[in-house]
Amino acid sequence: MRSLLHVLNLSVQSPNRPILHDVSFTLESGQVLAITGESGSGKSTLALSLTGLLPPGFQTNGSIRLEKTELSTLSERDWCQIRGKRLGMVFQEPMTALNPTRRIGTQIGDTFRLHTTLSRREIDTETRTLMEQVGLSEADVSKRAYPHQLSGGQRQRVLLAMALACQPELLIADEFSTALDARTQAAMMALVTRRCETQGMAVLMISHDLGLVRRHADHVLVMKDGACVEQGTTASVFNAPRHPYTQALLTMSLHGAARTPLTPLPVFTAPL
Amino acid sequence: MTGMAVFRIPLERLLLLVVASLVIFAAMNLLPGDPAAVMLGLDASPESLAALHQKLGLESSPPARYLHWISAFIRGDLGRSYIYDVPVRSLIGERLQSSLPLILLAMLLSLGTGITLGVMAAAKRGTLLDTSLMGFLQLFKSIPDFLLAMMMTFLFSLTLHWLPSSGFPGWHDGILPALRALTLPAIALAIPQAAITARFMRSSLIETLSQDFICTARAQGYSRRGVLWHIAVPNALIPVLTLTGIQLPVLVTGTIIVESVFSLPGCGKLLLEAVNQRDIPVVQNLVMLIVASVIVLNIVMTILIRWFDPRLETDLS
Amino acid sequence: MKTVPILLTVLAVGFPVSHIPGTARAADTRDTLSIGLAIEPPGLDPTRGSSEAIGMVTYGNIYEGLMRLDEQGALKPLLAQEWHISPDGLIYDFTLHDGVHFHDSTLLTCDSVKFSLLRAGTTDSTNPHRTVFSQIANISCPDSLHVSIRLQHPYGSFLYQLAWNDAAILSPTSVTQNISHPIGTGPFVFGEWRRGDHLTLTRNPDYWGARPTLQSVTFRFMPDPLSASNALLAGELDAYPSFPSREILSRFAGNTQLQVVRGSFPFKAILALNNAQRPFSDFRVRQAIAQAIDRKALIQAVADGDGTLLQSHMAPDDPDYAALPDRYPYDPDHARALLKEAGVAPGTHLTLTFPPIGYARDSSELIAAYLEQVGLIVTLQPVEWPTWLGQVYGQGQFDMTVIAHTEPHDIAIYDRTPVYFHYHSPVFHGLVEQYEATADKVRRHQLSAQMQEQLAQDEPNVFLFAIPRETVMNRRLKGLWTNQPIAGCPVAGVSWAP
Amino acid sequence: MTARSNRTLRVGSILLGIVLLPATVITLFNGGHAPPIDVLHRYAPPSPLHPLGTDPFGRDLMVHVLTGAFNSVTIAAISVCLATIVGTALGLIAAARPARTIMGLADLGLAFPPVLIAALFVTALGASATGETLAIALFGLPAQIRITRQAARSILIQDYIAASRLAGRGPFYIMRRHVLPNILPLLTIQATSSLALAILSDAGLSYLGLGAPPPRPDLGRALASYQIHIFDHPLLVAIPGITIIFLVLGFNMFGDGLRDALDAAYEEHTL
Repeated sequence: MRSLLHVLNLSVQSPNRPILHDVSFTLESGQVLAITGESGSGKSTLALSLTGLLPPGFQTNGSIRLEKTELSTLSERDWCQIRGKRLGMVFQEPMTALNPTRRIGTQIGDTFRLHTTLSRREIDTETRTLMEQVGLSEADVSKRAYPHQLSGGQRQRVLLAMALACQPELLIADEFSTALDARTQAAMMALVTRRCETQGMAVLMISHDLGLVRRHADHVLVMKDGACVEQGTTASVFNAPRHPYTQALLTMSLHGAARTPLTPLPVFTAPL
Repeated sequence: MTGMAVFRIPLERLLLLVVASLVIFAAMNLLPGDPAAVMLGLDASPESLAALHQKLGLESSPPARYLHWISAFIRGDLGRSYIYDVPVRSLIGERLQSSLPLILLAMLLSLGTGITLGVMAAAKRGTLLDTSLMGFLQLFKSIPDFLLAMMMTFLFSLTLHWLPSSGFPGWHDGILPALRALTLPAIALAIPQAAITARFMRSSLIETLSQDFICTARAQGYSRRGVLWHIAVPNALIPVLTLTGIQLPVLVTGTIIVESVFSLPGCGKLLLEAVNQRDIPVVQNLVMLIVASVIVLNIVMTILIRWFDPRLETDLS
Repeated sequence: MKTVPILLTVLAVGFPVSHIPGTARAADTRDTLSIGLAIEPPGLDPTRGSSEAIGMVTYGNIYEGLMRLDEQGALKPLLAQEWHISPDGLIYDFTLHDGVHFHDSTLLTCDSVKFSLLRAGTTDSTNPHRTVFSQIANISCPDSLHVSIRLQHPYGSFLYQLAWNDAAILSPTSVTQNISHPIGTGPFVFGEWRRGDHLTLTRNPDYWGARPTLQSVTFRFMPDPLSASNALLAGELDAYPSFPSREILSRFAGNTQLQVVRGSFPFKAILALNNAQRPFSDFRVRQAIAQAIDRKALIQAVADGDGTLLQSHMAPDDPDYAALPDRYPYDPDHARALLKEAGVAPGTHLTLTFPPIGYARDSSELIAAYLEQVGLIVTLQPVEWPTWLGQVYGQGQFDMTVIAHTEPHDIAIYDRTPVYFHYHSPVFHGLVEQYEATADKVRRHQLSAQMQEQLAQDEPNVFLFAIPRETVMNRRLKGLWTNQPIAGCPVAGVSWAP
Repeated sequence: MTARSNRTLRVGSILLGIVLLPATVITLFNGGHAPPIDVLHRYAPPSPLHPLGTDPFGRDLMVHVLTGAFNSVTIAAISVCLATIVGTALGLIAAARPARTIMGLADLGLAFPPVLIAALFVTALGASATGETLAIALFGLPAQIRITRQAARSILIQDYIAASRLAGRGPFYIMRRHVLPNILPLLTIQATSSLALAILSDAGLSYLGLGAPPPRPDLGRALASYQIHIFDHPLLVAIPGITIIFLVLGFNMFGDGLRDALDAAYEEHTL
C-alpha cells in the first residue's frame, strides 16, 4: 500500500463565506474513503476542489497532493492532463450528468480521445469492452444510443465507464448511486471495489447513506459545517463514534431516517 | 414511429400552405382598382376592357379563379404579369439573382457574428467586455433596418466611397462586383438579426454551462475551451436554431426594406412595385412563393434541430 | 370629339430602383451612354399605355412616326419626306422615305402606315389617342411610298398628333410583341431589359438615316434622387433628364464633370376640383379656394422658389402661352367671405386625394394647411397610381386632387366629356370648335389665348405652377435633349465631345 | 443582478422620459397635428424659437418629431394592447385544451412576413392608421399566443390547480383566479418588449409608405421624406432617427430591467 492522496489543511472560501475549514486526510491506493455528513456540510465542495472544478471566485488554501503532484497550484493546462486520466469523477445526478445531444459511445470514447493516442477503431473496441465491464451489454444498450433512451441505472453505468476509461488512480464518486435502487447500487459498488482490488484504484466516496458507507468504505470522514469532525476506519467510527454529531448521525440512520437532515436546511444565500 | 413524425410536420405545414393561399387570394381580391384598366391605361374603351377581362379570367367566379390559380401554381405556372406582360416566373427568377444571395449572405453573417459574439459574452460573463458588448447589441437591436441601411450608405458609400450605394450589376460581370453591391445590404440586414442572435446565444450558453454534463465533461479532461466549443456550444445552439426559424419572416421583411433603401432589383422590391401597380399575378404568386419558402425553410430548420437534438425524435413519435 | 389624355409626370420619389455601376469610361472615344430615369415603363408598346416612361425610352430611338417634334417643340417630318394638306383640311398626302426597314427586316411601305394608323383608331384600340385616329375616314395607297389620309372633318391638330409616340409606324408582323420586344424603324434596336433595373438599346446598323454615333445606350431606372445623385457623382450615370429633386441639385454645383442644364417642359400643376359636386359647382367656392392658397409660397416650398405661377392651363414655354394677370391672388379674408356667401360653413370637411409623387404630396400638405386657415377641414388621402387613375381620373370620384399635366398643348381636355373634373362650358366648347376648324396660325393663336382666358376666369381648377426641367449631365455630352416638348429622350444625335 | 436590473430599468426609463414626456406635453397642446407651415422660414437653423430648427415646410422640427413620436407610440400601444388581449385569450384557450387550430394559425402568422400582411392590409383598406395598427397587432399575435400558452401550461400542471379542479371549479374560474394573476407579470414584460418591436414595425411601414397617411406626423415617414437632406441638413435625419432609437432602446431596456427585477424577486420568493 502506498499513500496516494494527501489533503492537508484544505480551506475553501466562496466569494462571501467560508465553506471548508482545515480539512486534512490521506487516502491510500486500493482503499475506499467515505466522506459523509448532512447536506450543506461541504462534501460536494470538497469533491469539486479535489478535481479543480470549483466555480470561479472560490479561493482554496492548503495542499492537495496526488502522489507527487501538488494539485492546488496546478495550471488549467496541467489539470486537463490529470482529470479523466489519473482522476476519475462520477457525479450525483445520472439524469442530467450526461450530454443529451451526444451518443453514449461517443461520450465514453471522449475520455480515450482526450488522453490516449488510440485510433478511432481502437477507441471503438475499448469503448465496447468498457461498456461490457460496467454491465452495459451490447444486446441491451447500443453505443449509438442517446442518454434519454437509457434508464437511470444505465446512465449511471455510462458515467462510471467514462470515469474508469483511462484506469484512474483515484475515483471520486459524489453520491453516485443514491438515486439507484438497491440492486443496481450493489452491482455498481461491486464493480468499483473490484477495480480497487485488481488495479489498486483508490475511491473517494461521498455519501450520506451510512449503510452504503458501512458496507464499502475502509475509512470514514464525517463532516459538519465545512469541517472534519471525526475520521477513522469504518469500524472504529461506526462502532465507537466519539463526536456527538457522529453519534447523532448514527442514531438517525439506525432509525432509518438518514435522509432527513438534522437541522433545518440552511438558506442558501450564495450569489446566483 | 419516427417515420410518422417526420411526415406529420410537412403534412401539417402543407395544410398551412393551403390556408395561406386562401388568405392571399382573399386579400388580393379585396384590392380596389381594376387591373385591366391599369393595364390599358386611361383611354381604354369599355369593349377592350371587357376583352381584357375575359383574357385575364377576371370574369369567372372567385372559387373558379382560386382553383385555376392554385392548380397553375402547383404546376409551376405563375401566370403573366399584368404590367410587364411577361411570365411572372421569369420576372421572379431574374430578381432571385440578387435576393437569394442577399438573404443567404445576411443569414450567414448574422448567425456567424451572432453566435461568435454570444459565445464571447457568455465565456467572459460579468466582465466589462460582456456588459459593453451586451449594451452595444441592445443598441443595434433597437435601430430600424432602414435607418441602419441609410446610415451605412451615408458612411461607406457617400462619404468614404468604399462600396456602391445602390444597384446590382448582376453576376455576368463577375462575382466581385456583385458581392460588393450586396455587402452593405447584407450587413444592414444582418446587424439587427446578429444582435438578437448574440443576446439569445449568450443566455442559452450561460444556461447550458450551468448544466451538470458540463462538469462531467470537465472531469473527463476537457479543457475550459474544449468544453465550451465541443460540448456547450452545440447544445446551446439548439434554441438559437429555433429562434432563427422564427426570425425567418422578419428577415424577409428586412429584405424588402433593405432592397428598397439600396435599390436592389430583388424580390422585395418587385413585390412593393407590384403592390403599388396592382399587378395581381405577381403579388399573388410572389407572396405565395415567399410564404411557401418560409414554411419549407421552417421544415428544414425543424429537421436540423432534430438532428442536433435527438431528444425530440422520441418526443414526437 | 377632340380628346387629349394627360400624361403623368414622373417626378416620383417612390421606391428606389437601381443602376449598374462600372460602364467603361474610356477617355476619348466613348460610344456608350447611361441615362438615369425616374420611372420604368410598364411595357414598351406606346399604343398600349400612356406612361410617359414608354416615350422616354422609345420615342425617336426605337419608334418613328410620319412626323416628329424637335427639341424646341417644332413640328418636323420624319418618315415622311414631304406632305401636302388639301385646302379643305380633309386630305393629307405624305411621301415616305425609300428603303426604310423595320428592325424585323420588313420594309416600310404605305401599307405599314395604313395598318398602324387605322389600327390605332378602331373601337377596340388601346391607343391612348384612339379618338384622334378614329377621325380618319380612310387611308389609300396610290403606291408603296405614297399615303393619302382622308379625315371625316377638318382637324387642325392632326399633323401635330402624328408626331406623338403613339402615332408610331409599326411593323404589322411584329406588332403584338412590342410590349416586351419593341420593333420600329428607329436608329436603335432593343437590346436587353432587366426589369426593375435597366434597359439597353443598341445601334441599328441598317438605319435609313444618319448613323448614330453611340453604339449603345442604357436607361437605368432610379427614382430615388439620393442614389441617382450618387451614381451621377460616381460616374455610373452620364445623364439624368428631369432630375427629381431640386434640393439635391446643389451637390452638383461646381462639379468639373457634371453640369445642370435647365430646360423647359409643359408641366402644369393644378389643384383639380370636382366641378360636378357641391361645393365646387359653385364658382364662388372655387374662387375662394384659389384665393385661400398662397401659390407663391407653394412654389417656394415645393420647387425652392424656382417656378412660374400659372393662371391657366398652358405652360409658359408654349408658343401659344398668354401672359394673364393673377385674377385670384392670395387673400384669405376674401376667401372666407366668399365661402360664407356661398353658404359653406366653417368646419366643412373636404378630401384631398393625391398620387405618390413628391410635388403632389408636398403641395397637398401645404394646401390642406392653407384651407384650414379659411375654416375648411381637409382630409389628405394618399393613393397609389392605379387607384388614382381608376378612382379620380377614370371615374371622377373625388373632391380635390393635386396633379401635374405634362402633355404639350393639352388645353382641349377642358372640352372633353367626360373629363375627371367635370368642367362644362358652352363658351369654351365653342372656342375649341373654332380652333380645330381653323388652319390659320395667327387666328389659332388668338383663339388659344381666348381659351386660356376663359379658363382663368372660370377657374374650374386652381392653376398652381409650372417648374423648369433640370437635366444633370456630363459636360462632354452633346446633343441630349434638355427640353422635353414631348415625353422622349432621343439619343440618335448624342455624341461625346473629346 | 438586482443592481444591474435597476440600472437597466433606470436607463430605459430615462430614454423613454426624454422623448415621451415632452411628446405628451406637446401633443396635449397641438392634439397630434403637425406644427404650422411657415414657408418663409424653411430650413431655419436652431434658434430659441425653434430649438432644433425647421423642416422643408418651415415647421418646427422638434415639435414635428415629438408629435410624430407620440403618434407612433400611440399606434404601437394600441396594436400591442390588441395583440395582448386577443393573444392572451387565444393562448389560454390553447393551453386549456389541445387547440390545434389556434396553434396552426399562430404558425401561419409566423410564416407570413409582417410587411406582407401590412402591404396586403394597407392596399386593401387604403393607407390608414387603423390598417397599420391592425397589421402590427396581427403580426404580434403569434408570439403572444405562444408565450401565454406556455406560461399558462406551467401553471396548469401545478398541484393546486388539480385541487381546485377537484373542488369543482370550472375552467373559466381557474383561468381567471389562478392562471391569469400568475402570468400577469410575464404578460407585462412581454407587452413592454412588444412595444419596442411595434415601434420598429411602425417606423418601417411608414418608411415604406405603408403606414398611417399624412398629415399626422410620423417618425418613419419623417425619415423617408427628410432623407434626401442627409448632406445639406443632417439634423433633419438625425433627430427623427435618434428619437426612434431612444424609444425602441428605451422600451427594450425597460422590458429587460423589468424581467431581471421580476426574476430576482421570484428567486428570492422561492428560495
